[in-house]
Amino acid sequence: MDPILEVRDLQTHFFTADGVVRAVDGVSFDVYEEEIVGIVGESGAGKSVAAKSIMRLVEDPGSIVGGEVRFKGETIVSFEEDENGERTESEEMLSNREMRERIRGREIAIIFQDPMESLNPVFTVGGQLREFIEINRDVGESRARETAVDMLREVGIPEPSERFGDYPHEFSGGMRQRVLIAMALACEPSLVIADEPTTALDVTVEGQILEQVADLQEKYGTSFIWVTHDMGVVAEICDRVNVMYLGQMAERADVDSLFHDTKHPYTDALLDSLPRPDQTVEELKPIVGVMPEAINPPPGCRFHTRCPDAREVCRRTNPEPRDVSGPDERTHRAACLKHEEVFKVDYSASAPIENETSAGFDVGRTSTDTGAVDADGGVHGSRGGADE
Amino acid sequence: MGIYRYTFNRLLQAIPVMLGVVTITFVMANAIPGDPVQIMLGPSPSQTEIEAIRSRYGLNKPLWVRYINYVAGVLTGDFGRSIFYGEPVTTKIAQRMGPTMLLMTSSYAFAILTAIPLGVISAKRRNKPTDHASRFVSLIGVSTPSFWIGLMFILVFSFHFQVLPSTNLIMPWADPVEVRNAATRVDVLVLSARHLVMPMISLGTLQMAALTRIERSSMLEVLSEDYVQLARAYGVKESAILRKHAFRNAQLPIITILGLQLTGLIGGAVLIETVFQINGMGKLIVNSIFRQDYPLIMGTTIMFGAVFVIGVILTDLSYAYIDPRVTYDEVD
Amino acid sequence: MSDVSGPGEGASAGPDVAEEGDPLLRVEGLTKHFANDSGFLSWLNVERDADGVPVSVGREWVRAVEDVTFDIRRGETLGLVGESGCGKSTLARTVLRLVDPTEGDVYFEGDNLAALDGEALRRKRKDMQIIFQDPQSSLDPRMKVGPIVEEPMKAHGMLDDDGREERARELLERVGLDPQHYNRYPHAFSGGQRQRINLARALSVNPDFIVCDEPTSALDASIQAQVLNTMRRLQDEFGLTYLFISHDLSVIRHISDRVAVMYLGEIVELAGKEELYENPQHPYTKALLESIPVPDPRKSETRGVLEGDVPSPIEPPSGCRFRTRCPEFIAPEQYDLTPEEWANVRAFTRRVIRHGFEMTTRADLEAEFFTEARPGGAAGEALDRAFVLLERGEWDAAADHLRESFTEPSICAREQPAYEVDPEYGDDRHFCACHLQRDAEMTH
Amino acid sequence: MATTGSTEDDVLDADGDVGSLHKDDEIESRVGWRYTLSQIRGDPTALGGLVVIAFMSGLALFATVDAVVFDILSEYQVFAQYGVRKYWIAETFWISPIKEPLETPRLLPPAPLENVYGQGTWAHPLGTDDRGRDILARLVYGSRIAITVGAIATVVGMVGGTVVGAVAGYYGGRVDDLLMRAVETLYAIPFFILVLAFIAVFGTNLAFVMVGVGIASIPTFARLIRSEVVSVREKAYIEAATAAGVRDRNIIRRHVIPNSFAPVLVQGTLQIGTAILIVAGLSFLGFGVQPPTPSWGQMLSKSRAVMIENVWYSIWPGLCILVTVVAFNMFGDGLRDALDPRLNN
Repeated sequence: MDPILEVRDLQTHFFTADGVVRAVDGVSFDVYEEEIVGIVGESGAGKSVAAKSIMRLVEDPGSIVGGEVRFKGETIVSFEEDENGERTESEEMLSNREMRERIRGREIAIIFQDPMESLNPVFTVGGQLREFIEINRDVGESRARETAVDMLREVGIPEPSERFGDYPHEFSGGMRQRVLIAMALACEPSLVIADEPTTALDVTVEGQILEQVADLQEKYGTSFIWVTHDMGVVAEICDRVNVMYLGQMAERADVDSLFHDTKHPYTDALLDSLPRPDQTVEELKPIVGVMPEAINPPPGCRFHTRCPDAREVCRRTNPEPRDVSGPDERTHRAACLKHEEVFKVDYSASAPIENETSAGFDVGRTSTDTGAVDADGGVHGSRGGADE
Repeated sequence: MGIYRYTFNRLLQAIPVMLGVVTITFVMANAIPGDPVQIMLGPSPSQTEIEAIRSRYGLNKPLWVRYINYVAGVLTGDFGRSIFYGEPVTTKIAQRMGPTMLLMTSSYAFAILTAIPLGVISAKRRNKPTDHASRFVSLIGVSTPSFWIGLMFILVFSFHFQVLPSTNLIMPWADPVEVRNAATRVDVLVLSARHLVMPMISLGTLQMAALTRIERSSMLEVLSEDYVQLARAYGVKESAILRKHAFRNAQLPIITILGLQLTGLIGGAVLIETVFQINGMGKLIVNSIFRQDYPLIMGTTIMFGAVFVIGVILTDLSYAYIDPRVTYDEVD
Repeated sequence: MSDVSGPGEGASAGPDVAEEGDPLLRVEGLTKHFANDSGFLSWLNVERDADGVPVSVGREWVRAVEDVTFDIRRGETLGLVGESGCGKSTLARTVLRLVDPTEGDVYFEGDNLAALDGEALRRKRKDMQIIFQDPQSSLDPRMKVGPIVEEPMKAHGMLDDDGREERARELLERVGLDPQHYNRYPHAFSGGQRQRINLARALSVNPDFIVCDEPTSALDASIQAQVLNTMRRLQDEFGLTYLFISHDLSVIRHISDRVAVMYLGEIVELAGKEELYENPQHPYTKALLESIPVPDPRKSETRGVLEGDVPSPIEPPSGCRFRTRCPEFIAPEQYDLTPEEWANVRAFTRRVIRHGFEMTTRADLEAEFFTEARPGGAAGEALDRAFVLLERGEWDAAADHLRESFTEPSICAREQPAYEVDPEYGDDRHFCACHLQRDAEMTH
Repeated sequence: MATTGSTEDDVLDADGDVGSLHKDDEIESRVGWRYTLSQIRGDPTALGGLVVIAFMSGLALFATVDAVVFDILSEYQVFAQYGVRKYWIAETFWISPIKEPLETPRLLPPAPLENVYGQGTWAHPLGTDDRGRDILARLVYGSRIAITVGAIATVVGMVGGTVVGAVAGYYGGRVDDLLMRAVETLYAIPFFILVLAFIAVFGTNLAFVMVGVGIASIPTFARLIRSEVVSVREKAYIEAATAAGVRDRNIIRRHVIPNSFAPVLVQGTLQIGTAILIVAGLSFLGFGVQPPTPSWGQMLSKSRAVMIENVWYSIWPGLCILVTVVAFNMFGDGLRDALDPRLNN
């Protein structure tokens, strides 16, 4: 089966006064029909920018500077190089008008993180919902209104026909996020991009929404890209997961093998640093240092400055994610040179980089000149030292 | 439902403010150094004359009695009599209100109608030549004295080209019989417009410039909001985003400012009436200051305060009409 | 206090407390109500009302914290967990007397903070400090790190200029920063580093007690782990006692010794960590634990078990505040209902109150809600009456009727719960504010 | 005991060039006076405004010779013969006809008058007015009046407004209610009308004009400062300082004032421009600066009668006002961009 969305080597940069921020720097992934794909990463990993790039919603001073995005045979992003190596947008790319009329809302819908800011405060909730349905489903006003009310009921808004005329400020945060989900599904797109939709919500409300989305996804067969920083949410809702670090993809796998057969040290470290609600973890194992800035990413593997498994070779080579799964397993990609047999580099012969022992005051400096260390290195106390 | 209660509340809130205005005016008028009676009667009046005036204006009573009387008078529409004209202050103000209101409303209309498109275009073409030009114009606009613009207009259009009259104002509703060079209603309207255009633009320029700047920044802010992004993400046309999704929100700060800018408009009106020799409230207050006609000064001050307060209430109400959040708290 | 006993009091609070050793902090019946002046305040802040003199329309009170009782032992970490708006931050500030309590006492090292004032209170602040959630706004952007760390010492007259600087540099090192950063401005630091500066400032006066108000909520997972580890290390090194507030059950589980769960201004459950997580008794605690997504695809079965939204703290529900959302709301005693019948009645009641369906015919509704189990007797009659009202289209009357018949007579709506439970894990007392415990309580 | 003199410096002596800036911190990074200055240096608008203000202030300071005074020194005509403009012979002291209005009549120029409203000559580049006073000299002197009056009026408003606003904002409650209600009542009388009423009561003395304009601008400042103080007071670092046991007065001094000052500075700069416009308007009406002291507004008022004879006489003073006010507005806008990124578009 072909994927409905293919993203290849996507690059989105921000041109600021301080330099070029490589927010998304060569990211590839696919979305198949009827699946929920997670994009997970810490703040600054570029996951939201990647999501917005798919809909070409990146705003000044950012712009998509490379890569390809294809959706159901339509070319959303594509570049070609002329003889001088100058990259220009290729002609097969959809025009802005085509994007607007054929893709946005109609084929791909988006849900933003902050439900409080995503609805226009001076229009009624129903009116906004109705307008988007009218635009994207070519129906008249009254038909759109009916659809809107049905959809509101579907996402669990009580008394939907009465609340249709209410303004956003009369809804709680959880209710507003339901409205936005209704908005996305009501346009009957093939793909919904959900950009941290439950981050601003309380845990009980988050639970309600996750359950609702899972049910609705099953019912409508819509694919989802679920952007989040929360590994718990990923485990809960996603079928496949992409782990992002500093503008690049570290690991791509089925959700189960990502958590239980982790192949990338970053994912591994991230999971180890999490406190758990279901069991008491006496010692957390933090990742040393801080994420470097995307304006000046480290050479080689981007994670090598904080990686417990880093070797000299990691300083030089920036690996792209490759399939490192065993013969009978499903595809599992990881961008780590320690899978020597796949990457064909001499990893084990290379000298290890001692990130952990140098976790005193220098780690931060290798990446940024803000100077300090967020690491709780073994320098000070009993607990910090007992990490290993 | 909410909007009525809100209106009622706003009107209620205006009462102590107006009372405060009356009080401040009264206190200031009574802080005049020297004896007002002397001022009224000129040098060396006779004792009986003084007594007569004192009792006529109630000046022989203690201050607080006079205050109560004055407030009671204001409440019943009696602001006392003008010393210079000998007429009731209210009559005088009623005569002069028309030109001032015409001038102010037309200037505001001019300012709003030019500023909003200018600001929107400026925001839409941010940092493009159009934007720079519009920003330059508005910077000059907020920095130019309105009376000087008036003088320059007179210089160019009245003295040099001799196409527009430089003095007076003709009310569009004036009786054609009483207007010189006018036979029909149309003549009156044309004449009125010709008289109005220069004062209107001189007075409106500063407001226009100030509003353009606010419109631009407000529009820019709204255009970066999530809900605008969302509309874009749902395939709404750029023009519809500008016209519908962003426009209404962007007008909220403008409405607020409109109310507050009234204070500048009133000040400008005083100057413009002087420049174009329009017999309005502004000229009335200036002349009564020169003539030390205190009842009239007090009356006009209070009236200007009332105009401002009413203007602010009106803008608040239109704000509440556009933004449902304002009246929400009032409902429950 | 009336017949309602708080979580800190057992059958006899006195000897019990003594048994456990003198608590460092004891909070008794702490209550905080705010005047709800939002309209007035918005007038104050918004320029729009150029001439407004607001008309007061009667005061509403936000009952942010209601009759909270607990104690914290020396050297332990008490976790306080709850959703946004449950009053946990207000509680923290009231405990430290950053806001004045409406009622109740806070005994800290023998002094009642609620009764202290002015200079005495200021001096007392030397021993108790606070760390805030927002690493951006908790450091004055115009002050360098050094003076920030020294400020509390200065306020309490500790050391001389040089001594303070030396101590500040040492503290920076102890919290995991470079002492060289003494002369930098806060904006040069990342969020995690700023929280370390906050820690250094709090530690500078050698306090015994630190309130941590969501200190890691704004941080990324990997940074959060670093800061949490540092905080634990410092607790050992400095002999600190923490009141650790968070909405994140995982963090609370990691850092706390005992855990209190708050809902709508009240503590609903308080127990030792293992006890609370492995043997939760309150339906709200259970719901929280079921809602949280577990970072393990093989385990997770996150379910949104709660319906509706948190009620307004201006008019909180009577009796148990959680009852409006509680899945285990107890049937009124006057009816003799099977669990199925009661469940159907409640589902029906809730839907009528929320106008959650279109009125069709009585038969349809009966079929939808009461096919398997239809209560008879008095309960059945009450339902009949509701159907009559519904058929007339009088939704509100029907809702009121159902509320009167089934909601208000319940013990959950009539009495405020407060019970002790036998702990299964550890020895710490287990307090649970739920009437389900009324038969199981060990002492009363 | 807790505070020493050095803290004040610690607060104000900020340098912004610390390391590379964290991305989320754009707002926080825009603190520090040195950083502010560097921002202004990089902003052509602000810089332009600053240059013009400096130039006008320079004129106000040094080229102060007023032809009123000058003409009694008619023996200095000899310089004029050599093309030296009268105003170049600098008076080094501050001539203030404002202070001695009674003496000024005798300083009026002797006949015969030369070059009345005429074309420019070397001695009088812009000609002279009906009393033979050099127009350029009067324009230049006008800059002194305008800037002085604008600045003093603004300082009066700023000080008054800061006191009222800070007290209301910090103490809140009843004090706040009372003060702000008073302020709002004052605000309900339109600015210009309030100043006119003030002049009507106290007379048209320039000092009263300055105070009047200042008082009329108190509400603007008070409201601004109050809202700033209220928002700063909500900041966690204030709460942190309270929790640390820092005394109230030290909190105000070390945290509240430095952090709420920036917008006031911006507003102050813009207000000088406004005050210049207001005072010009007053002078135009015949209030405010009284002849023979020259001021731009008064010159414009006078020019109305001679528009036909000398077109330029009605243009120059207006241009002077325009340029000066533009300069203050440009500088104020630049300062705002540098200090207050929230409003930076």
